[in-house]
Amino acid sequence: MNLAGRIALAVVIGVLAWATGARAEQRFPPPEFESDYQMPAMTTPPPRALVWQYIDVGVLAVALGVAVWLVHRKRSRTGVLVLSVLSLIYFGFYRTGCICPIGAPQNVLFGLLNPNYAVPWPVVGLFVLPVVVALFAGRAFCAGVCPHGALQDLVLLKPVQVPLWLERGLSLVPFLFLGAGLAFAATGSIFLICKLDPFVPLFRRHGPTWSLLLGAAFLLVGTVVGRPFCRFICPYGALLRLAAMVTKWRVRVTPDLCTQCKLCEQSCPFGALRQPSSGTPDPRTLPVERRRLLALLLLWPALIAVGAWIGAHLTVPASRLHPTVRLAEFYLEHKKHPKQYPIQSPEALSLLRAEQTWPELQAAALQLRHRIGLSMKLFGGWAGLVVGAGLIGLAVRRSRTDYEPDSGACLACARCFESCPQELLRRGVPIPLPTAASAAQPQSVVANLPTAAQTTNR
Amino acid sequence: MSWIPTSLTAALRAPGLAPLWRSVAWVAGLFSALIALGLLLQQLNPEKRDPWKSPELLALKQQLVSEPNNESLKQRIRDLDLRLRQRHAAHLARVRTGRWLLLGGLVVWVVAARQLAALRKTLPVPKPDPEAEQKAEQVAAWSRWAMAATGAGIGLALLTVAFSSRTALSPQPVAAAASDFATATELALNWPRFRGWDGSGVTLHTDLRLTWGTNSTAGIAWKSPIPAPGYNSPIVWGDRVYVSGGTAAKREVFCFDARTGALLWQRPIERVPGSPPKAPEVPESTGFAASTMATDGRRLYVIFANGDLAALGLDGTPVWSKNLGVPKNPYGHSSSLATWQDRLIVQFDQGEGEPGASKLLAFDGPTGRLLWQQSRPVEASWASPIVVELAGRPQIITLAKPWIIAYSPADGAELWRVEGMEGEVAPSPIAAAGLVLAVVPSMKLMAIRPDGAGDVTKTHVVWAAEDSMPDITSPVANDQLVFTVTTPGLLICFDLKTGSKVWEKELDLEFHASPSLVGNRLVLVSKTGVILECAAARQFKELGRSDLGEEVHASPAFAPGRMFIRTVKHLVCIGPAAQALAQQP
Amino acid sequence: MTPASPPNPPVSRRAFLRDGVRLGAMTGLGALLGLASTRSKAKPGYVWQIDPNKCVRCGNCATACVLKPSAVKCVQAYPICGYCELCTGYFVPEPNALTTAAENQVCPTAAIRRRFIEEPYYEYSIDEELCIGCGRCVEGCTRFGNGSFYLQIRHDRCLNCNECSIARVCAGDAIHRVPASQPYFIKTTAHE
Amino acid sequence: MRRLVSRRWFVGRGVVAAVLGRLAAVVGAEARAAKPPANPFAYDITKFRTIDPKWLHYQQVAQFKVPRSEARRVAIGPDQNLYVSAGNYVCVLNTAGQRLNEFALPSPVRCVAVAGDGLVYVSLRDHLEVLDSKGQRRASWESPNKKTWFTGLAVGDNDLFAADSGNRVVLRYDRSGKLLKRIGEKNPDRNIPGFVLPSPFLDVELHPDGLLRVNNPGRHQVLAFTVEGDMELAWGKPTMAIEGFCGCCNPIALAILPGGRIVTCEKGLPRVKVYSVRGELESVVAGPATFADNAKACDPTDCTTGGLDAVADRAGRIYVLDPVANDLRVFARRDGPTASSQAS
Repeated sequence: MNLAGRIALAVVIGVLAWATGARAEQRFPPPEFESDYQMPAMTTPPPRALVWQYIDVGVLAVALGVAVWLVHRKRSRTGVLVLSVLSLIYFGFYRTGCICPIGAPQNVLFGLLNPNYAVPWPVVGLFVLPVVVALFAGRAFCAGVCPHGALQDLVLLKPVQVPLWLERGLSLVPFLFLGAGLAFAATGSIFLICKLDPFVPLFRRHGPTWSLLLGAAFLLVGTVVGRPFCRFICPYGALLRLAAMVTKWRVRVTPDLCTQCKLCEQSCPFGALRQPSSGTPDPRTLPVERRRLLALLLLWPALIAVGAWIGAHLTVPASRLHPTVRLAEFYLEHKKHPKQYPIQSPEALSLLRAEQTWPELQAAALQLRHRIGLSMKLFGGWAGLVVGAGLIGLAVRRSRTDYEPDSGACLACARCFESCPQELLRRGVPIPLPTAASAAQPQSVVANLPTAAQTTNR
Repeated sequence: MSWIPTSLTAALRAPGLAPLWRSVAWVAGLFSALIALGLLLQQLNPEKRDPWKSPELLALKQQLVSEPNNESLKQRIRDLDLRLRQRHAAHLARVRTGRWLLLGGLVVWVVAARQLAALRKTLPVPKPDPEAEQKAEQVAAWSRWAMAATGAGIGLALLTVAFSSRTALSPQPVAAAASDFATATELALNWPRFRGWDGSGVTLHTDLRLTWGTNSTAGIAWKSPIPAPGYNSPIVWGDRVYVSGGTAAKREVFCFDARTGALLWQRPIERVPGSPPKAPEVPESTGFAASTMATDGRRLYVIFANGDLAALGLDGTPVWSKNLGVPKNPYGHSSSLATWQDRLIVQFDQGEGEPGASKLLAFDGPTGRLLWQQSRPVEASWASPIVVELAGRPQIITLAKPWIIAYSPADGAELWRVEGMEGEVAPSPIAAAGLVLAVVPSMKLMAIRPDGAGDVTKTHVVWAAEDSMPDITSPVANDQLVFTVTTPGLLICFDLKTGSKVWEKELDLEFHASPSLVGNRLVLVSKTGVILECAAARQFKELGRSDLGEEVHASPAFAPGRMFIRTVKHLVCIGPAAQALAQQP
Repeated sequence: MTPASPPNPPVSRRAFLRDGVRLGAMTGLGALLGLASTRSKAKPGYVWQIDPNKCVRCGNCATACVLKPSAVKCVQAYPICGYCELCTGYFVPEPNALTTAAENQVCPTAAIRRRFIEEPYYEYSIDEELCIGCGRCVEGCTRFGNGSFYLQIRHDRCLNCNECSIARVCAGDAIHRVPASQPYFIKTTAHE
Repeated sequence: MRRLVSRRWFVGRGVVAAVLGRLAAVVGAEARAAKPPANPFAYDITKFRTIDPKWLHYQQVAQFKVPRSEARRVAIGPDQNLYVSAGNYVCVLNTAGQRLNEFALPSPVRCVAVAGDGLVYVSLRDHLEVLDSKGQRRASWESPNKKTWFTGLAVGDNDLFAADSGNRVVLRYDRSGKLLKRIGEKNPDRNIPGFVLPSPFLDVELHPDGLLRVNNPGRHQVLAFTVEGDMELAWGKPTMAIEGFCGCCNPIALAILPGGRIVTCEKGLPRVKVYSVRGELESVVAGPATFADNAKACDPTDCTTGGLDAVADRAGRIYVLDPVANDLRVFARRDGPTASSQAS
């Protein structure tokens, strides 16, 4: 009998003891049977044992370690691929989702703000570990540990490049989604991030039709667009992106000399690879850029204010996501335009409850709406902040001497390694021979080498 | 793990395998697509498969209720039930396996497609790009716009959401508005309108002394003068008694203390918007205040012959007032008011049946707003409407020549109608034992089943008893017997079920007041003020009489331990004297 | 240039900035952990459960769960069961006969087993494979009986979603997180 | 070319799925917007909630609150005063609901009965106490049984009958507290079926004909026993229809009208009915519409919180105690032969 089983038994015994405890003697006796009838006990199959949650955290930690090793030391795309398959099987299809690091931020915030929900340690672990790793070694979690990422990565067959400007524009969405998710979780309205998760239903092979279809749609788009969810939706990804921006060890195409052969240019399906750009600005455009930057800096607070203002006006619709407020509104609506609901229908029963507990319900709803209004203002402010920061980020000029991944956007999938001749040389892997499809290719490489040398000597 | 995968991948990516991978990918892809489609269809309408929703099964079970001993029917139910549940189980199993198959198919497809893609992968052919920098600038500019656009777009979307949503949720209490009227129990325990809460003249307060012999005033608790004339009957709410009175000069409402008879307040109804400056001519026989007031337990309502309609608080404070126009009515308006929930119901019949003249109106009690009105195809009438719960629905029953019509108080919709009213319709309808009883003046008594719809003259008249019938007073009934008394004093008792006459009795008295029932005692108050008490039984038996020595035209009102009678000059309270009352609850 | 060579000045400034931010982030996470530790005293976590005293048997449990059939099942609290011959949880409001025939059963999936114990007592037990958690039997038992039938989330089936989709639509607001150490409500109604 | 085809194929599938998704979403939305479908799982008893007026021969003439909370049972004394057991008290009310007196007891009072000589017999859960009319404690009688659960009392001129739900038996004491008989225990030889009590609602009344009337809720019957414990007759049948008793356990309480007709109280569908001595339904005093709170009490908590109790006075008025609303309602016959006779 395994540990889980033993714990299960313990729980059952505990429950029964609790059940047949203090109040039992009050119970009106059941019939005394003359036949030797033994009254069966109510079975109470226990939930997934606690150890398993700690085991999950352990597995996560190990997987993260392996991922970091594979990306930074071993620099093996194959390895990452294998790891992601394993993660997909364990975290995805075996553990079927909840609670996963993507949803964890909600639990953490909810736990901090809600007196009768204390965040369990495993959840804290799930939340913190990937962030810490990202702070030091980039988004190793996204690379090969997150089942969502793994799934999309596996179905990516014919990557098409999303234009960089679109990429940047859409990169705002995850931050806003994160803000919204947290704003709603903080007030206990709804765990939006979990509600809208497209892949967990697939892992469970169960779920409402719409979310199954959503997942399918994401996967289909994912066959040609690299990891659409990770790049343009995933709120936890946004968090990791922030962390990875300041990461200590960045993911590089190659630790060796970059010959600027441009072979890796197309190799990143996630639009994370950036071309070299001379840090020295063009004197003609420089004043324009300076002014733009200044203007944006001045505009920033205004943006935040506008956001907060919009947020404030979102209070009413937003609060409807909270069941209590929704019921209160439904009740009032019903009072205004009465409607006959069928006997014992959920609507009728909810209205009955509202009727019986109206004053308390009203008070609760109003208080909730107040709190939700607050969090909506904050969300709006955050949105303004994000937009402003994004624009400013674009306005400052970065200088890159080599082809290298944008440390925030890079998912550390290790694809680009394979495309770098230097890297292949270093690892002693044979450089793929030119196929008939591209005859002109070797010259081009050779042709580029000297120019590369010049640029480096400049 | 370094070399195994690489060599493995190398092996799998032998160019020769391309066709194989392609065909595998196609097969697996099509397979998955089909399964997915199948599952989708299964997922889209599961209801069809839920055994508990099968209309066929439900119908069969319904049928079984009507024919409980139909063995073959039972067998059919059992077979169908089994079949449905087996189908349900099969469906679940199918979906379960389908999901695994889909998963498998997709795995194969992904593997094959990846191999295919890998085989097709060719090294890129990068060309030196002289204007890379300019391009970068271009992209940077576009990026700014893209980002701004995203922000703006989302902001606008949120704004539209924000300003397209309204809410009713506010700190004000709403439940208060819900019950701005007395409950049925309250109404039943009081005397809120002409002849009691349901207009039947039956009181629930049965423990009271009605007569005390002829040559004393022992039974009279108190007797107070009413400052203004009026033929309307008193109404009672709590320990207050209300009557109205009026002359061409002035029309008023009077409030008396039920215990002591003290006149607590009187409120003239004046400056009514639209009221005719000069009061109309009305005959002495009805006067200005023939209609009895009504209350919904929160407000008092009063109407006068000049068409003035007013609502007062229970303490006399004016709430609203309006004029309905002077009714075209040879004797002056005398239909009494009725209420339903917080609504005031006014039967306003006039003229010789010209279209649109006669109306039934419903006003919102708190505001006086007209909620609905129905024009009635009838001539002027003097009967009062009753509002009662019959056949499981609230009904307003109205009498007028030539129609008996029932309306729904909620929206004024006509429920049913019966033809046959004739003459000058003054007696009011009553409801007893689920039947509606209507007197056709001095001709007949009709009993109608109130569960019909449309013109039910042919179908729903249970019985009609032709006999000498009242022309002023209304009938009264318990759930076995009906009693009618004519103006010249012929008292008749009918069997409620059959309409057959049980007995009749010539009384040497004249009656304008309608009879009342106190428990199993019938109470009649004669025009000369004689209170006659007799058994409401299958034989006539006089239980007692007393004399008020004053003319009486109005019907009595009742309260716990007391009866109130309006004489031409006074309001009289029959019952234990005030100090005796003090001990009572 | 080689990786070993010192990076150009602007980069180093950036590097310094990055180190600073990273340090801030780490301290932030540390603070979060501290806060969490004060709040969560090694809580064994939570599971969703139905409070039978708030449950109004609206039928959402059968339809709203992400699982089909639902993870909510009817349970039988034998100690408070009356073992009635006429079980209003087993029979339809007006049973044609007190037999196990389909037309008499209230359960849409025939998930209740009726077993004769001794005159006049019958045992009623739930077959969870068949039960869909619609609560019709619970309504009958609660309305007329001792309420020994009641709905519970069965944790051998429940996926413990972070966002329970039944709780969101529960007409009685009966579904909440409970400590995983006491994952079930055990009815012990004193009959008074 | 194949590659293009295959890509189109991907894209095509994507579009199809998206379209289907939208369709599903729209359909779902409409389904939600349209008027709600009847709950397929509804356990519908609405038609039993309304009562055919032809049975309603009684009307409510008064209603008053019980001055103490947790009212359980009501009895009427020879002085025609009401004795209501509520919480740890016995409240003495006149028929108008005014509190005349009040006796406090150490623990919750299950039921109460008043003897002709004014002695008040009170049952706490597991023993009986005898009070005089002033509430002074005269005696305390223990029960012979373990897990005793008294739920019914009746007192005659020289006997006291106590219904013990816990042991499913009616105990007959003499007025000095001596146990004389155990009545109603299962006994095939005397063909006594035994009481079936899914929940503790065993009541006993002493009928003018000298027989006891005891309800057997699990069997939906009213039984008549001689004081010697012989079963004389039994009537009542299980059905939701008005003339029978429904649910798991009904009737739950009895009262005797002057003239011997029997008043029965039911829980679940709270109903108070009048039966002839033979057990034919004569009239319905009041139904679920009247006891709305009580009817609701069965949901969401279970039905053992509901229940009613009734007594009848000399004038034939029926006083119904609703423990949920914690009030008493007074009913009198519409065509009352009784109504004229003065009460109190």
